[in-house]
Amino acid sequence: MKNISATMRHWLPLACALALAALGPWMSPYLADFVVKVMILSIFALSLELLVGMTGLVSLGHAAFYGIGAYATVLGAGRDGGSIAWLLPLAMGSAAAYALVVGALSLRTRGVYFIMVTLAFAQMAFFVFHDTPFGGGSDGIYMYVRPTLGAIDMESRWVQFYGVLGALVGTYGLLALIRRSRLGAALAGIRVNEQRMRAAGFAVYGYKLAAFVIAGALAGLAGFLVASRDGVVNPELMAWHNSGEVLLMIILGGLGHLRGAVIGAVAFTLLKEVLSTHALVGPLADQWQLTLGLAIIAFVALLPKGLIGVAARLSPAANGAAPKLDAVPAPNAKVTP
Amino acid sequence: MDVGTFLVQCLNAVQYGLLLFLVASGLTLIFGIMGVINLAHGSFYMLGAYMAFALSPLFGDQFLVMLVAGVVLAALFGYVLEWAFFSYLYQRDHLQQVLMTYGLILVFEALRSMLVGNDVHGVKAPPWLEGSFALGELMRYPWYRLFASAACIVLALGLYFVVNRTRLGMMIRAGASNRDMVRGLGIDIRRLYRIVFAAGVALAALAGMIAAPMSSVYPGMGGSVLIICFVVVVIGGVGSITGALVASLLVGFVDTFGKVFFAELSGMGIYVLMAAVLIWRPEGLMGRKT
Amino acid sequence: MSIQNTRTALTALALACIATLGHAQQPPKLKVGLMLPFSGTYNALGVAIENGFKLRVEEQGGKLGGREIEYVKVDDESDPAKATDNVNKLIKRDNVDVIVGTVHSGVAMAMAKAAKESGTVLIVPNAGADAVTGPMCAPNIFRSSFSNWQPAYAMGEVAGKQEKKKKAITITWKYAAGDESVNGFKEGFEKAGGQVVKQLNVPFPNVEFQALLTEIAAAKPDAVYAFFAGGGAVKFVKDYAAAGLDKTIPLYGPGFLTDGTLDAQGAAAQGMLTTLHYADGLNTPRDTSFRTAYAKAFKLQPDVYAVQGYDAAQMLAIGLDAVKGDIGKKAEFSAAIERAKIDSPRGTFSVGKSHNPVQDIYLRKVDGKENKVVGVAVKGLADPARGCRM
Amino acid sequence: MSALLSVENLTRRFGGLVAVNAVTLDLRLGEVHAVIGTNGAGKSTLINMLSGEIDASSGRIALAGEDITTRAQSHRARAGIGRSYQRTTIFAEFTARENCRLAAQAANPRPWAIWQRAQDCAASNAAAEEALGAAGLRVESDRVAGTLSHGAKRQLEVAMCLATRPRVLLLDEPLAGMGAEETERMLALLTQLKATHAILLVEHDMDAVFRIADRITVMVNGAVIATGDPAAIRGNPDVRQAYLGEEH
Repeated sequence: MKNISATMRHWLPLACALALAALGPWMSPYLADFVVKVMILSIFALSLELLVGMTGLVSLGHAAFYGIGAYATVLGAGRDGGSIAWLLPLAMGSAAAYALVVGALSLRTRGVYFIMVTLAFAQMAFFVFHDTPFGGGSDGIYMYVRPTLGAIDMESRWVQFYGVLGALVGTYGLLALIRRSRLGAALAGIRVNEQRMRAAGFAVYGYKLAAFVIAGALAGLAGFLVASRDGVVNPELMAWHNSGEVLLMIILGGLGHLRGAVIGAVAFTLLKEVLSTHALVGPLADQWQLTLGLAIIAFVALLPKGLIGVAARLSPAANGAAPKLDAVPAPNAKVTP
Repeated sequence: MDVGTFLVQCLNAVQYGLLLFLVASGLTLIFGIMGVINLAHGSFYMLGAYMAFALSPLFGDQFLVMLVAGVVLAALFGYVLEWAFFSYLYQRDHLQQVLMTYGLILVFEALRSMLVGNDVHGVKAPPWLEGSFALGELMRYPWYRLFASAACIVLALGLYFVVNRTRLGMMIRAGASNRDMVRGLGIDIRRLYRIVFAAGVALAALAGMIAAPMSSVYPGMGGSVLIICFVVVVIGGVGSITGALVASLLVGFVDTFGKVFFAELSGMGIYVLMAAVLIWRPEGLMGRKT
Repeated sequence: MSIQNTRTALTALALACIATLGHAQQPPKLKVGLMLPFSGTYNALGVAIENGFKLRVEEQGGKLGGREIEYVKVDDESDPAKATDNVNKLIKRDNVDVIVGTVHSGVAMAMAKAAKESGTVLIVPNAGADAVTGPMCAPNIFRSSFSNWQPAYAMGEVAGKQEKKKKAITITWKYAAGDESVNGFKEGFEKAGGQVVKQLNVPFPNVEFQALLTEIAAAKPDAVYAFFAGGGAVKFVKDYAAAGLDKTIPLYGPGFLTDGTLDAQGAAAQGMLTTLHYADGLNTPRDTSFRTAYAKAFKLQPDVYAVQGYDAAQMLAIGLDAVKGDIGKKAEFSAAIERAKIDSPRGTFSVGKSHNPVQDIYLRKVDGKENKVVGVAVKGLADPARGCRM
Repeated sequence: MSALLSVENLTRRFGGLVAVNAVTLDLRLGEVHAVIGTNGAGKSTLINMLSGEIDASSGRIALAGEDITTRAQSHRARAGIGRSYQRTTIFAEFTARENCRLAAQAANPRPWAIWQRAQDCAASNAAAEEALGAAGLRVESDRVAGTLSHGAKRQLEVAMCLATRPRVLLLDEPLAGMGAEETERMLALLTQLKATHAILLVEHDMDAVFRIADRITVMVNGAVIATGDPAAIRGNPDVRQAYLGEEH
């Protein structure tokens, strides 16, 4: 029984991806578009999960890397477009480079400081693109020709759909690998007890910085995809409420699980849709900010372990498995400064 | 830049810095003592500004009375909010605090929109502070700004006195440096928390009220103040009132002179300052080493 | 069941059939997607635009080009990050025929991109981003308002030619609309022989101006051109007066500096000169009848945004009339609007090659709570439409 | 025999307070060197400086002749200084084996090899098994650490330290809160370990200290007042007055 559920857990994500791939052609353009949007957000959320869920670093500035990835794509493409072969590395590389700088500085702090410092540095990136003309200023900038690679052209709806799906599977797979690897084990150790890891001989700062940079690069990937899909970028991509929302997604799904990030991205997008749809909630839809705010408070207060936590409570079978490195409760983020 | 202009700019920097200090001091105390990261702190600043908007027609030229009334209302509001909401956050981790107070911002903004609408409103300065005095041959300096600076200086001194010279202040300082110790001393920690929180809300609201005639009131005014105050707290060191004061003034100067000398990049000045402090002293100028 | 009842039922059924038949012969409703800010700072602007648009449709008996109108509303939240998703709701989910929107330039940029790619007709009823009728211009994209360049250029000409100013300082929020506006002013002013000696910026949406006012006082220019809107406009104008600068250095700006903000600005704004494509006190029959109808319908005084919404509906009506409601005939639809003289409350205007209004820009003076027209700053001003390849 | 870890004039100030004042001592292979003193005598600060958790204000630390005074904690750990904590710092949610394997991984980090499972690292597994065996935890190695008895947790704390294969062991009150039987087991373990390790033991249990220590250093107010074998310390009048005299 235990084995079956364990196997299922292993292969379920891949099965979902295959099902999505198979269903693609039957989706209406709007639905396909919606799915692409949620998949990009899932990649973004997964990248933050590496930081918050796996390493215990609560970053409130993750949108900066998303935005930088998107801007790098558009600026790199210029007026005549460019190849995915170098635009994608450019986007991920730029995001990773900024993550290296921000990480190097902000990881000198911890706990509540870290939260504030990451937020402030994200705001700084926001101002760079908002205030200087090279990224088109506050209105943003157009990408006139979407990236291509041989016959693969992001202009096509289907390339977008399957490209993003592939990127999601790749990101998920990469993070799953990291989780079971020595890097993942070390990050898990750092999350639980950083002091002990240092005493054992781990260069903790380096590990955290590595996680920060990888997370930044993956957020840059999500940024590349969103820029390729929309064909236009603007500084709002880096606004701090985007950092807040992606943080919400991973806690909504369930912290400490990769699938939690994906579930959270889906659930949060649907929640916002539902709360602002007149047909479903009537005149309350005009006050979606209020209902969303209350929903967030209620959710975090009542279900701190997210939707996965609810599922686990409902099915005792899932609880039977011995806790392992990768089945972890919320991180011990409370550090007294 | 001639000497006169330079001095006026310094006055501008000090005045902006002191206003920031009022907001940031509450934030840093709440961090330091309760260990709660409160994203909704900017909303209290907004609350104050909107109170000034709502109350000033009622009080007319009794501006000081209005400030007192506003502070009392804000403190009451803070007291109730601590009891109804924030007291549940102490046992939560920072991540949950961030998200719950983020939710609170949305709620506050929505309520503001429902109650007052989304228009921009000006707030009149009291009649006895209208007008300005000559400063140099061309420039005039508004009386109200001078009043605001003076009020902020008085408040800053008062706060400094309360924190450093009174029994309550002793408890606050002890709480900010060692939470467990205060528990050990047999102080009613829940009451202390409630008082500190109410005071933090009142300070932010007071800053909002003082700022309202200068800045007008508008939706989302809390958000930008919040992030600048985060920078102030990071530079000054969590839990340190003196640090918050020094950092506020620094930010005031960097922001003011940044606008003058590096117009294009002025938005980034304070973040560069923060980065520099992080390299030099990651625990903040007046923070304790961990 | 009595015979009487049976007969009634049959009659009803027959009537129902006829009604359905009649309905089937009618063309299907035209779906208009209103993507406007229905929450947040720009909420009032969104409502004014919607009101103006609906007023015109009602005047036409609820039909344009013979087709009834069905509205689909989306709140754009003035958030450009969500703009692509929001506009795709209208294009892909609701399959609207026409999109009207929006206020925020960044959002409008994303909408223009999506509209250009899908071919859906887009009418922009406010956002002034130059790019929308510049590099992003397309046969199916129209604007019923202005480009940021237009009022600014006109103000530059007025400041240089009419007011004979030589040295000016510009000050703006550091964002795209501000940059575009300041550049427009500079172009007009320098063409008229003036010189912009300094360009000051304030980070958006910061409203702490005192340091820059001190700079202005120290530099002693002949004039200041400022671009701010909403809260920033209120505060800047008040601070400018409080610093005593209004007595010695005239403050100019595009109309947004004093539109909808005069209540809050009070005495500080009195006598200020601004330029815009609309003004109070035009007193033309067209404007008066519009104002009366609007006030009657919505119990509100109309503003420039209501006019822009109203004219968006006018432009749509002209295009639809030409193709008899078949909006699929894109070329004819566009051609009709390009040819038309649009009888707007602001005065007659036409659209240029890039589909931006070619219109008179008024010089206005603040008088009490009104932006009273004092004359035409530039007649028939067309946007240069830089970068438009159409 | 030469010292494996030697400390000269090590001092640490916190503002005006001198927590550790010019301490000189050395640790030798085959020897348990106990440091005793009242609360606040500076014992924990001393351990923290030796392990690299906090910087020394002045003085010098050398490991096998190499100056490591300014080296980072992780570097010292990899060079062979292992420490345990007074408050148990095991990873409560992992199994005992996983705890040790993770500690051992520090010596075989290869973080870039993400295609390899952490559990498949033979060197780490071997070190972990060895440490578990040495600490007498082999039968409990698959239990989740948080569910172990207090004594077993303290053993695990030491086992994690051993898994990093240190040459020097800095043990901060390993006997704290242990029952009689658990204490005996721990003392047996220490006796066995001292053959191959240089051990610094900070401990409050005086009976245990005098049973097992080969040398004892007594600290008062951050300074060393006496060093010597247990008999000499027992007879030292200064110590009797300053420390033992108060307790007995």
